[in-house]
Amino acid sequence: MTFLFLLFPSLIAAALAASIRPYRALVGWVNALLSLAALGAAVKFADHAARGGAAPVFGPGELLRADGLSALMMVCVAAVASLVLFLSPGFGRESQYSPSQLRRYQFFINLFIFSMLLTVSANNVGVMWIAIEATTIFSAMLIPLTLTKSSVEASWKYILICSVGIALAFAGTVLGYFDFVTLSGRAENALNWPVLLASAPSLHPEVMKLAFVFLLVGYGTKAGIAPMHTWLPDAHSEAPTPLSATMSGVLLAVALYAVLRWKVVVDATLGGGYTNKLLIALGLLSLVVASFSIVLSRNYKRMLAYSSIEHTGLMCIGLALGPLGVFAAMLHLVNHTAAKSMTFLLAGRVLHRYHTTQIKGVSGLLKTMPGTAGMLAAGLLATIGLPPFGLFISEFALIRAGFATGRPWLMGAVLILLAVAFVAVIGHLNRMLYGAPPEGVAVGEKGGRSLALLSLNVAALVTLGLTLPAPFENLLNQIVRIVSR
Amino acid sequence: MMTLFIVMISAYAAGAPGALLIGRGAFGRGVAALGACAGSAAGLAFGMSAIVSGRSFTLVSAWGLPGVDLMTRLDGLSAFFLIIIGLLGLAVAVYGYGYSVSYERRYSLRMLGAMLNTLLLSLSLLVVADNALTFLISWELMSLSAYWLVLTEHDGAETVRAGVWYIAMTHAGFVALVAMFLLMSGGDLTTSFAGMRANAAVLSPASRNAVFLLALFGYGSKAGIVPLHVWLPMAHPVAPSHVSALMSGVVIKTGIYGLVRVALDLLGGGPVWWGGVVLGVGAVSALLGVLYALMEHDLKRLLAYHSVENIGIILIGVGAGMIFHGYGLMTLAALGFVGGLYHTLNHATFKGLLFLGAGSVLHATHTRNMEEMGGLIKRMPVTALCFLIGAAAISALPPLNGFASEWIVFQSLLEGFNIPKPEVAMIMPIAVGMLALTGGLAVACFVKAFGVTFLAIPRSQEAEHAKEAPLSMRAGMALLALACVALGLAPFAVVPVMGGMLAGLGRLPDTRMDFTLGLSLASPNGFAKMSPALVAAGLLILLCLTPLVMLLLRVNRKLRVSDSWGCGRIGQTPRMEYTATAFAEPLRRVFAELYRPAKELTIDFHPESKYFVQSIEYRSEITPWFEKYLYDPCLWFVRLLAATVRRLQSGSLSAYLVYGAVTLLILLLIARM
Amino acid sequence: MTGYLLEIGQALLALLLAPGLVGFIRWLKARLQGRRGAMPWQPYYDLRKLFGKEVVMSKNASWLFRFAPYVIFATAVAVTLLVPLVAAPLPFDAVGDLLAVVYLLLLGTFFLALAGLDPGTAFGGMGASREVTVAAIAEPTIALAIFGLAVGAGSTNLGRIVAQTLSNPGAVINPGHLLGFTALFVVMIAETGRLPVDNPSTHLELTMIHEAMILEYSGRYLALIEWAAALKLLIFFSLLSNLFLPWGVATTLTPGALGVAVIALVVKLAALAVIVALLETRIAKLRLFRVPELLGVSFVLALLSVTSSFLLR
Amino acid sequence: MNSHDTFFAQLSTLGASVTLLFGVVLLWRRSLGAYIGAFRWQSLVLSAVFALVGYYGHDHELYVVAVVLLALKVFIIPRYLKRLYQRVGGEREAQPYVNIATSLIVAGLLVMLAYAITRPLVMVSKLPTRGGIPLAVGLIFVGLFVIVSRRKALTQIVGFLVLENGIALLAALCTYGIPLIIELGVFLDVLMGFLVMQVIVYHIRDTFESIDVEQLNQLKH
Repeated sequence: MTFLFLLFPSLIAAALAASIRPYRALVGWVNALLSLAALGAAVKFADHAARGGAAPVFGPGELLRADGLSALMMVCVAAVASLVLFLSPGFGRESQYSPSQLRRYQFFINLFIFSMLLTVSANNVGVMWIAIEATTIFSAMLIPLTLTKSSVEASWKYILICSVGIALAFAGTVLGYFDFVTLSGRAENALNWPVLLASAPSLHPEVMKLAFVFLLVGYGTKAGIAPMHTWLPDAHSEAPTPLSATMSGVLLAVALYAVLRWKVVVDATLGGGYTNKLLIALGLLSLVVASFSIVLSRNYKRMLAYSSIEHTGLMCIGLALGPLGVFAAMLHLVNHTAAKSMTFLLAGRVLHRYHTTQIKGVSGLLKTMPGTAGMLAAGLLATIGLPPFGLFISEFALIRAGFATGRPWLMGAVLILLAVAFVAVIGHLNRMLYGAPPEGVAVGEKGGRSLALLSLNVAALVTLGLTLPAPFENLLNQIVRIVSR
Repeated sequence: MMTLFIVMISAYAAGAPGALLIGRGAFGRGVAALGACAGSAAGLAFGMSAIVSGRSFTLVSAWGLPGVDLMTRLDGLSAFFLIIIGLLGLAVAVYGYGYSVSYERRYSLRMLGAMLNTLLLSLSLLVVADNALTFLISWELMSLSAYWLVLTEHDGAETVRAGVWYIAMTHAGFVALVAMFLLMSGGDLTTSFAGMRANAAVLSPASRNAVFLLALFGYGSKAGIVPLHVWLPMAHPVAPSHVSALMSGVVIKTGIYGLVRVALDLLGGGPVWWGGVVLGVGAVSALLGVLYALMEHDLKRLLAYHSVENIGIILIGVGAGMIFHGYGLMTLAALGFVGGLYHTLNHATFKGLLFLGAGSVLHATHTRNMEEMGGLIKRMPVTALCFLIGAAAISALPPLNGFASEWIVFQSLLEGFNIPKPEVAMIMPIAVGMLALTGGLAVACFVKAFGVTFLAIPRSQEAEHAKEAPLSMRAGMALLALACVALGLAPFAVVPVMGGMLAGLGRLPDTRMDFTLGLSLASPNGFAKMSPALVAAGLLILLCLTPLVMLLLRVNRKLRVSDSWGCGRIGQTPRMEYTATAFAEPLRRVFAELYRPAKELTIDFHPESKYFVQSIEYRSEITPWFEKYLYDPCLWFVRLLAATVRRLQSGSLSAYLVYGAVTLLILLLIARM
Repeated sequence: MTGYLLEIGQALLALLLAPGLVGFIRWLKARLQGRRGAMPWQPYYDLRKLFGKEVVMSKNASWLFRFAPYVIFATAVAVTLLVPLVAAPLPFDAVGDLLAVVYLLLLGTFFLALAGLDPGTAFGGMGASREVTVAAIAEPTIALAIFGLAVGAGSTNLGRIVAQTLSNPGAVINPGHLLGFTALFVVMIAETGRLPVDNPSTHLELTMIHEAMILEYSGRYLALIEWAAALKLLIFFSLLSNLFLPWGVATTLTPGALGVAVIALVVKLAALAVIVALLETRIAKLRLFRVPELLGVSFVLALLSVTSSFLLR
Repeated sequence: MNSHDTFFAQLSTLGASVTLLFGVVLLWRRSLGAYIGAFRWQSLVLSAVFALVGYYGHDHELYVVAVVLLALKVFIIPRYLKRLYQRVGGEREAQPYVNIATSLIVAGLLVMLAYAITRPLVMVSKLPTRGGIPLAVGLIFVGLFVIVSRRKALTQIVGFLVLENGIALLAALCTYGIPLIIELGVFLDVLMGFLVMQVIVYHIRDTFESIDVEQLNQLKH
């Protein structure tokens, strides 16, 4: 029942946006409020899971399922969704978009959100695949909201690379299913995750290896793991601000979730070693690529995108570091969601004021928009892992897990790469914050509402940096139990 | 006891948000200063009472937050550093009240006050931390608050650059420290230091060495040892002067604290070469620090380089102690450590004093360039006197505190002949030579600094119209000046206490007895005796006696004031004075090999005849050695890598797809193997 | 008690002898150069004359200018209280050791240099700059010489060193000892501003160091400074003589021994004076930037002396 | 294994190889029209293979799949492709990144690679259709290669569709097709994906006046 509350609001919202023409500000408000219902449902699931309750299932052939892992993802997705919907264009009278554009925006973003929610609540890995493919399609429609050369280019690269990747993931899924079928005949529910997992120990290692390669490369493309990350900086920097916030905040995490689901199954077949090796290799590669790309990046939105790649790589490494690592990675995922969605939205404000994405074009931010500047600084310092923000703790836990599992050299490398990114980001940040603002840029802060909303993220980050609420900790432990059995 | 601790913490903790909320105006500055004052006073009292009682006890274990359990414990060493923090914090807070007036409506006073309190809080937590997590968190908090303080006057490009350098260096150090603690604790950072001690004992020699080297790097980058010192001369000048005093006096000392804590306490000492490395690094830092200071004409940069020098001297003492420790000569080891730590305390006082003095000068003349100062001794007498005391102290002149601690360091080096191996023992005389040269050059440098800044005729309008600093600033300086004198006169009281304080760290004996409480300070096994107090008394008597005798002998007491004699030329202008550059010229020539000065002399003659010179312009700058030969290559390398990685993102869609396809094929093939 | 009296006594003796020593060297040099020269006791007259004259002070100078001479004089006298001139060990041994002596003299130099800068004339600055340069470069040698002596005697306290050397005369002729002596001799020349480092009898701005600094001084202040300079010379002479060849120094406080000690002291001082005088007539002044080389040589000598004293332990 | 099965095996393998052949043909032709034609024939064969598997595997769901596939990939999508092709102007694959001859060689290599890689699958599978599995994987690779090596947006779409076909073939051959509901969902996705791509291609045409992806390199670093 709760599943309906989780999934339907966004569908209704999409329908609303589609049916009411021309666009009215009312639609924006209603959709935003609707998203709260989904959030409530997600929280309910999370609470249930944290209490250690059995995972509820729903629908024909147990289509949907919400164990701890799904619940956490649901909360992240729903939270970011409602944040973004509340900060979407088209609330006030004036907006840089035309009504038709706003209508398109409202329609697709809600479908996008719906497909992400479906991904994380799907029980059947096939359905999961379909949903993820859907996220690509809907978001690709949104990127060229205003037709510019760069936005079109970005969307084309995005949809082509990701569709190919996802197609490969489907091949992987087929192979997994094939192995199951050859073992125990055809079955309707064979693609249901628990069933798959139950029969996993007796599957053929050779086949599962191949399957996992397809899946990792496929879903990894979507998750922005190097070297399949190349679409990410373009898409994230060219998409409308709310979309890039959602993509960077949760879409990557959702794709990573898919990888994780399969990792569990494959591990059950072959033991952890194999998948861990692959994840560490690609994760480290992503770290290298991302942190060095930040050093020379001239465009702040691209810088943020690269930092997302960096953190995805970090999470991959974390997932490969045993229970402690999984705990750290999941914590990191939540923190990163909070931080990145905020920083992208703030970057949008900066862009709106300065009309440039070049770092050197933005100066004296502290003078022109103190509030935004302060929060941007907080967000960026959080992303590079400074106390008292959550990412400090999670990165810390991750490193610790690495040392505990006897990988000091790997962790040394990670620490150094993080340091490189740290210095680079600080340098870029300072260049934006200080100095004299260019002439023609209005001085003074506007739009207190969004800042107020974003301060929720800051609050969350600080809370997670100072303490770990008991229910949250339980939830994470549940996840660890699910992932590393 | 407990109450004092709570008072300290809560005062800082109240001061920070208080300043943040009220911020501006006399009241806001007052709130900030009050929080800092109360906190540091409490800390001072706390440390005193603890160190005198000589007991070490757990303050609070596992307080605050689930998941992150902070553990704090106070032993002699922590108490000692608490005293340093308290003493300097007090002076700085008082001084800052007056100094930050000039920041009103120019820079964010809220940030300044809040961060100052945060910095003091994190420092105090840092030295009482009892597990790695607490230590690292407060370490990072300290670095950050210091970073924001450095960026206070953020509208200068120089300032921002300095900030980035500072945060980069300190973060590199932080990374090393994280790795070190993880190595030492086997992954669990919440284990108390006691547990870590036990754990470190069973580590393999290789990993013990790794821990030591990581510690040296991590703490060295904070302490500013050569070649990790580059951020000091950038960050200290641009920070507000009382912050510079705090950073130079206390923040960089946390590096020393950490090194002693880890190398001596947690690791329980190590092989002799550890000590050798520390000693060598110290000697080099001392010498290079003072040599670069000599060439500086920016008063605060000069002082910053002297911080490098004094960190070097401290490390010489510590290193000697570690060497002796390695040979099991425990009493001598104690002597070395006492020397180093005593100098830590002393440097905190006189360097703090000097930075505050420089701040007053800056406050009055609005320039840091010594070439535009002069004659200030008549316009700001109190500042001049305080600065003179500081200068004499840092030049290790008796009877001030610099002399007392350097004497002990010297003694510990002289005792080097007790080392069984002559080839090792031969390190000591060389160190003695370098230390002595450092001392001599320091004297030269501070003759320059004081003479050019305060004496003779003003070289600029600002200096001409300089006004004495307001009361609060003078009070802050006076406090530290008194501390300099007191610590100089009473080492016989301080040193035994420190001997007791070190007892037990790394199996050091309680050497309280070896350092007699008599008036004269004696090094162990009666190697040498010296009593600054009596020397001071003697000097004082003679200073009074001489005029008295002259009075009795009825010498001519007439005094006529007139022009100074200059080979018959009339009138004297500032341009005739000896400049700081000229003053340092002989030494620049002597050490030309190191400085590699780039000179350029442009003379343009009168068009008629070349015997009439219209103007002579002489410019000469020295090569910043480390930036050029160490850091530039590193940066170049990083940029190279970055440029290479950049090429991946070529913009060509097909290339992107190829990456994916190739990855897929490679992984598939790997999977088949 | 007698000990303390003796301390005072030897300080007074030093004060008394110092100008004479300077005068004696001047006279000797004059004779060696074939001039008649002033009588050895001429400096006493000079001092009296200076004390009689009024002070002319630069209007740029501050209180420091007037305070410095007293400090310089006081440090010199204080050192004479620490150095064993006629007897050892003395009660003040525990007050200051060799390091204290060196740094006290450095304190004097510090104030002298500042006083040189105070009037703001080019000469003063030049002198100060050169003085501190020489002093700084001389430091390591002194420290190493101390190191050598300390290693030999097992202490840096002068009394102990003297006693130790007296107890085993063989030590005197060991190479370390001799090298140390030579090194300290060179340093003495640099510190007391004798040829070839500085020419005490010149007022040519290209060459002068000490004289340039005190150019602005006159009257009683000049007298004090001159006297202090003479004391410094005497101190270094007696350090050289009593630390390296301590025969004659009284170890028992009997009048006889003391008498012998005084005579021995005078003889040694005279001997060193002769050596210095001979040197100064033989060699010319070095260029300022050759001085570091000279001191470098002395540093090497000191290092060798320490090494040998290590190896011969 | 009885004769009935061997016949089925040979048929399926034949179908698979024909499908792959059309993929290779794609590499050989130049004009976009020919591309679309090749794709259409390939889809036709593919649906035939589905029907075949359905018949021998006694799985009636597969008939449905075959029909949908027929409708979708033989009629609907090619029609849209045609219109697209006419709208954006018949630009030829003038010079692909990799010339024809090399492309064909590479395709051969890829198929051999597929054989090497899918060895375990063939070992594991007990189905008579297992012989075609390597060909299916080979088709996937060929599809990838088409996307990578051609520079017209339209060609890339076709390549993507071929890739999809390869996966579908794989599903048919090694598992007699995945559950119907999923299969239908997949088809839906394929359709929507195709439509979106088409829209974006129009965008490209509007903003860049050509659909040569060569010029899509403004965003870099």
